[in-house]
Amino acid sequence: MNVIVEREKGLLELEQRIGDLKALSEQHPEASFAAEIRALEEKYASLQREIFGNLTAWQKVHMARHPMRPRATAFIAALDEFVELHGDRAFRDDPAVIGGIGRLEGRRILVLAQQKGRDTKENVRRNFGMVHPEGYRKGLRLMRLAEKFSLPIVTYIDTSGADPGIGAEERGQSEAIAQCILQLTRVRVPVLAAVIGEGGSGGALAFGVADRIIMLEHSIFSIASPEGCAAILWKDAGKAEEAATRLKLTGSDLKGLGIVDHIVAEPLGGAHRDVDATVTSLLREQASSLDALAMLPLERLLQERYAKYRRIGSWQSQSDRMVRGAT
Amino acid sequence: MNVIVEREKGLLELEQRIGDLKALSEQHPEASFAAEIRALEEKYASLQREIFGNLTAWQKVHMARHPMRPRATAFIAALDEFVELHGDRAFRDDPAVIGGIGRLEGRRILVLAQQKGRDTKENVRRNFGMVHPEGYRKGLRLMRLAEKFSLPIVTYIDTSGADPGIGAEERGQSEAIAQCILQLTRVRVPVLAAVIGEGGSGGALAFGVADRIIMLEHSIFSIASPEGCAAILWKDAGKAEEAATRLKLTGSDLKGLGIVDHIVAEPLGGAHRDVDATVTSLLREQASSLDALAMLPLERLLQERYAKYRRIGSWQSQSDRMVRGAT
Amino acid sequence: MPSVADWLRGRKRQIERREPGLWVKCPGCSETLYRKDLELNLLVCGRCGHHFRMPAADRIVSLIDGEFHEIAADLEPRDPLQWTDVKTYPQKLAADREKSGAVEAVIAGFGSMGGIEIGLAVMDFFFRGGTMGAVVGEKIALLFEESARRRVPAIVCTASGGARMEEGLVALMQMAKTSAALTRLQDARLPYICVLTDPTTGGVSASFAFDADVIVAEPKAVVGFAGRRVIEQTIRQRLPDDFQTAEFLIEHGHVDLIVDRHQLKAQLVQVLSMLLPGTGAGVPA
Amino acid sequence: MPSVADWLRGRKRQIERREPGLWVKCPGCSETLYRKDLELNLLVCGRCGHHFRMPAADRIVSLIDGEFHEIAADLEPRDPLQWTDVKTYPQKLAADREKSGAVEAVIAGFGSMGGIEIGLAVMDFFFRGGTMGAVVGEKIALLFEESARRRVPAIVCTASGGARMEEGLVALMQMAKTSAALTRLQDARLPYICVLTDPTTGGVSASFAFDADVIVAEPKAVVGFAGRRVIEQTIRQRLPDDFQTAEFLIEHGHVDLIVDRHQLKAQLVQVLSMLLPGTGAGVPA
Ligand SMILES: [Zn+2]
Ligand SMILES: [Zn+2]
Repeated sequence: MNVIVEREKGLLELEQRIGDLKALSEQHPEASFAAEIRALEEKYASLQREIFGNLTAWQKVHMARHPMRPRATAFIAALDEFVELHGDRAFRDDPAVIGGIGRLEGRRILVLAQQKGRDTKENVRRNFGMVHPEGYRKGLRLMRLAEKFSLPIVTYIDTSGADPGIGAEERGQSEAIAQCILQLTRVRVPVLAAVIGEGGSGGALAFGVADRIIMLEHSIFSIASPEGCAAILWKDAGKAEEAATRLKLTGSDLKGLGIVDHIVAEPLGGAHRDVDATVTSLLREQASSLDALAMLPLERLLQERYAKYRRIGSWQSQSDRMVRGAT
Repeated sequence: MNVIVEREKGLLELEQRIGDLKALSEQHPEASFAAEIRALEEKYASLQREIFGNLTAWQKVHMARHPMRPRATAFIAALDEFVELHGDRAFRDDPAVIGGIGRLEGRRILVLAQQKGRDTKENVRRNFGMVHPEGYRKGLRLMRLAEKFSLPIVTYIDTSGADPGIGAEERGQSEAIAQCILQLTRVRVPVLAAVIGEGGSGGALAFGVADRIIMLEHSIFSIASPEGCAAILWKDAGKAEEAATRLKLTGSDLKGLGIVDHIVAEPLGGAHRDVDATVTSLLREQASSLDALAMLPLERLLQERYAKYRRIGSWQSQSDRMVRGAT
Repeated sequence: MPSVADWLRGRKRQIERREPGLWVKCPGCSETLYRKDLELNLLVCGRCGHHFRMPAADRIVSLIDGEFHEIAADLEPRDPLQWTDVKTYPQKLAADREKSGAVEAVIAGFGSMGGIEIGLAVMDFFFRGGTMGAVVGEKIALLFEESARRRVPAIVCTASGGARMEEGLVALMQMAKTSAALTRLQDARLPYICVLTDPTTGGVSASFAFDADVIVAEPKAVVGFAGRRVIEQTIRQRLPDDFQTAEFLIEHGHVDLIVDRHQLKAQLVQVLSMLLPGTGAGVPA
Repeated sequence: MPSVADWLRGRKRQIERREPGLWVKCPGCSETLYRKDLELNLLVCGRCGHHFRMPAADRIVSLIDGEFHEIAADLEPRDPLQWTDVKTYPQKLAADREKSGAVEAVIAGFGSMGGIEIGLAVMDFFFRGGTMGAVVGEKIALLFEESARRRVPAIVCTASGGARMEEGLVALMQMAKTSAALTRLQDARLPYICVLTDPTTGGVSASFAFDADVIVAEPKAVVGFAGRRVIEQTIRQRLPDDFQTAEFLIEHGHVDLIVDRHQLKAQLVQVLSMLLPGTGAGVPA
């Protein structure tokens, strides 16, 4: 049960009533429904603010998982051009990963995306966005292509995690993710990651090591799902909401921790309420981030990337309680 | 039916009779079998010369396929030390390929070998030396390891060809072989190949692109099996013997064509008649070839490798019938 | 280097020598097609989309903007093994030359495609089944080396039964020769695109074909290492119809794109335009 | 940097604080073993060969010739998320420190092994299940950087339940931090060997563990990305017993070697001696 979908029901009912009244008022121009419509619209706006004005972490988890949330394909479709490139050249083309070359407002880029389905049929085909080793290896191949042809890498992160199945383990899920992370730490082109929905665990991080990380306002990026975390640490799945709060998985939390660079605002009610506006905002932010990264000489870019990851995480010394590190 | 095994039967019978007589003569020192023994031994030696003194191409094909012929493991066992390294890090450890690091008379090397079985059980496990894509990818991984740590690559070739099955095609047999060939043309360490049995087609060549190629005297290296060639070009499998002759697949033929560099003599009767002597001879040749290659500056080595392969194959020009190329 | 006019004269000869007959039956839908219509439609069945095998000269005309500067056009095979089976190798070569109008199983050269200068080699299944001997190997190797020298990308359209048996191990070694030459292009960080057309197997698929940066296949093209019959004989069972087709390959992760012949040129131009720095779509470098 | 004597003092404290009891039951063969004997046998069951999990300090003593110079020994975790579940994170750390005698889930440092100077990090499953937070990430990263600086190979023995949940995304990012540091060692073309011990999963297996040049596993060690229970819940069926074991991994191509603990040191020395130029077997570089 998605808590956002639940809360949206009252809104959808109001929308319906407003629509009906407007239709009626067109059919009967003699009658005046203006006051009633205005009252409903005010109620709608206030309900919307009430529901979405200040989302909790738990609500953001559900917004990130909303079935209508725009997928990577929505952003890719808005590129100037895009050619999908398939396959890991060894085992299988993983439909949970979309990769290819494209142009973002005139800038040549290589795209790597985790792709959930927009409906049940696509979800089955895309394995609900849970990537297999061959999907990560397709990514690795394309990272190397990007490096060879000096294409900045633009990733879209949207997965509850890497596929946790028998085949994935047999084919080396660990190795596949490890190689992607390693490659992104050293790849000699700018890397720009955007978390657009769920960023779940190492399976998300495999495409998430980047010079700059952008998050959509209601997306999340987490070491584990709140449910999994609650089951492990509280031994009580009912504590998922508390876990969500404590995990600091929202964009603003993660910006505070120095991990995320930019938050792109979503329309009131979430990205799915106005996909075009969301797409436009994210692409604009991506374009300006790419331009900023393109300004840096390559060696400087790589040094800064190294320093950035080298810095994450702090500690204290046993003897003098001296505090070190940035976060 | 192996034509060498067939012809060996008379020899084995004689060996048996000589052995029996010798035993008898030890049991009965009073009787003198010396003359008879000497006669039989002379007959044996003359039969041996008759059978093996001048093997035809077809006989060499069968010598190369002899069930008792020493496999790669025989040569690897004679290294100073050897540590087998397993796996392609992605799908499977292919038992038809043995790879690892070792020391050949004091020289650090990386070994890559195609391995047939020494008996039915091992043949089943090793897939009769027919390599799957994951075997070539294990090879590719180890070639990169060799390059990283400046280990000369020493290969042993002994396969009727790459595995021609469904799984092999599904997992990209072509791509796997292509990547090995490409990598060997450019790898920045010396490469030394030894054909010890059957060198069959692209599946053998995947480990056979080298600065120097050594062939055991009765090994073969061929674009296709004589049987396959006969079936395709004559549409008559009965022409296999003729195909074997025409294909120029023996060491001396290939040395003449400028493809093979050294032939290592085998004991009369073939490598399996004296495995230790064969192993010693090959290792000695490998050691001296490695020393010769080690003398070359790396860039010179790579230039010569390039020039060598660039030169193989000749043509004539349509207009002036001018003949070009080395072979 | 022969002039464009020379090259076109050769091409015309090839086209004129095609097997006669006004009508062709489509293997895809059994429709009887008028040959002229079929040729005007890039040898694609207008009814079911079946892609007929395409002679190299037609393919070049379909991809190159205007002039095509062929290289090494006058190379002819020698006979390194003095080969004879039911015929001699020179007899076979002469017969194929007569039948197809081609002098070898590949044409290589330079031209522009959508305004982008490229090196292009196209293999021809109608000459010795597109097999690779010393001449094919030489022309492919020259294409890679010369593309690197000119700093232009290379495209190879494959169609091949593999290494040419009549040239024995010399033919097999062309796999290494072409691969070595390819490293020159790779070191120059220039794009290499392979277009797999029906059929591509053996020594060609297992060398330069699958080493490309981007691999495109034509619909339903059969591509693999081992031939279908060899596999069926080995495993003693019938293979599914789609085995080794382009569609099978893309599902198993081996090709980047399947592109209809009518979109091929535009698609190649688009990919190159994004791999080459400093080019807008379709704008010369 | 603490002196060897300091380090040994710490090690003794860890060994003394081990859970008490003179006898241990072997999970492999159910034999009851005398703890002292087991410890003298490198925590390997003398009867069935079962490899017990080994505290980091014991492992270091079993691999290093003599002196071990620990680095960053005094780093202790902070609490970036101010974490609380049924206990606070600092409470959990204190409890583990008390129980195991260790201050964190990894010990890193330098010493010689069979005469070869190496950097060595050993993870400790007895501290927070070997999970990787900022301190573990920092020590592993320092090991790689410092090994590159000293121009010596690095060995890491892993034992980890993955990234440490109580440090949230900061812990996950240690996967990137350790990987970035590893590139320094790779660029210096120095060997890095990973020894996978029971258990190694999640954020550790999916970062520096599987990036090694040579990957060794202890017999029957369980290594994978997802935990067994998670997979069973997802697929709703019981997994085979050997799933994710070292033997399963080697068959599927993921590890180079399975090495018994008694041979581990000799095997590592042999591999290093062949990867390092200018060394005879067992001879210092
Ligand atoms: Zn048709
Ligand atoms: Zn036991």
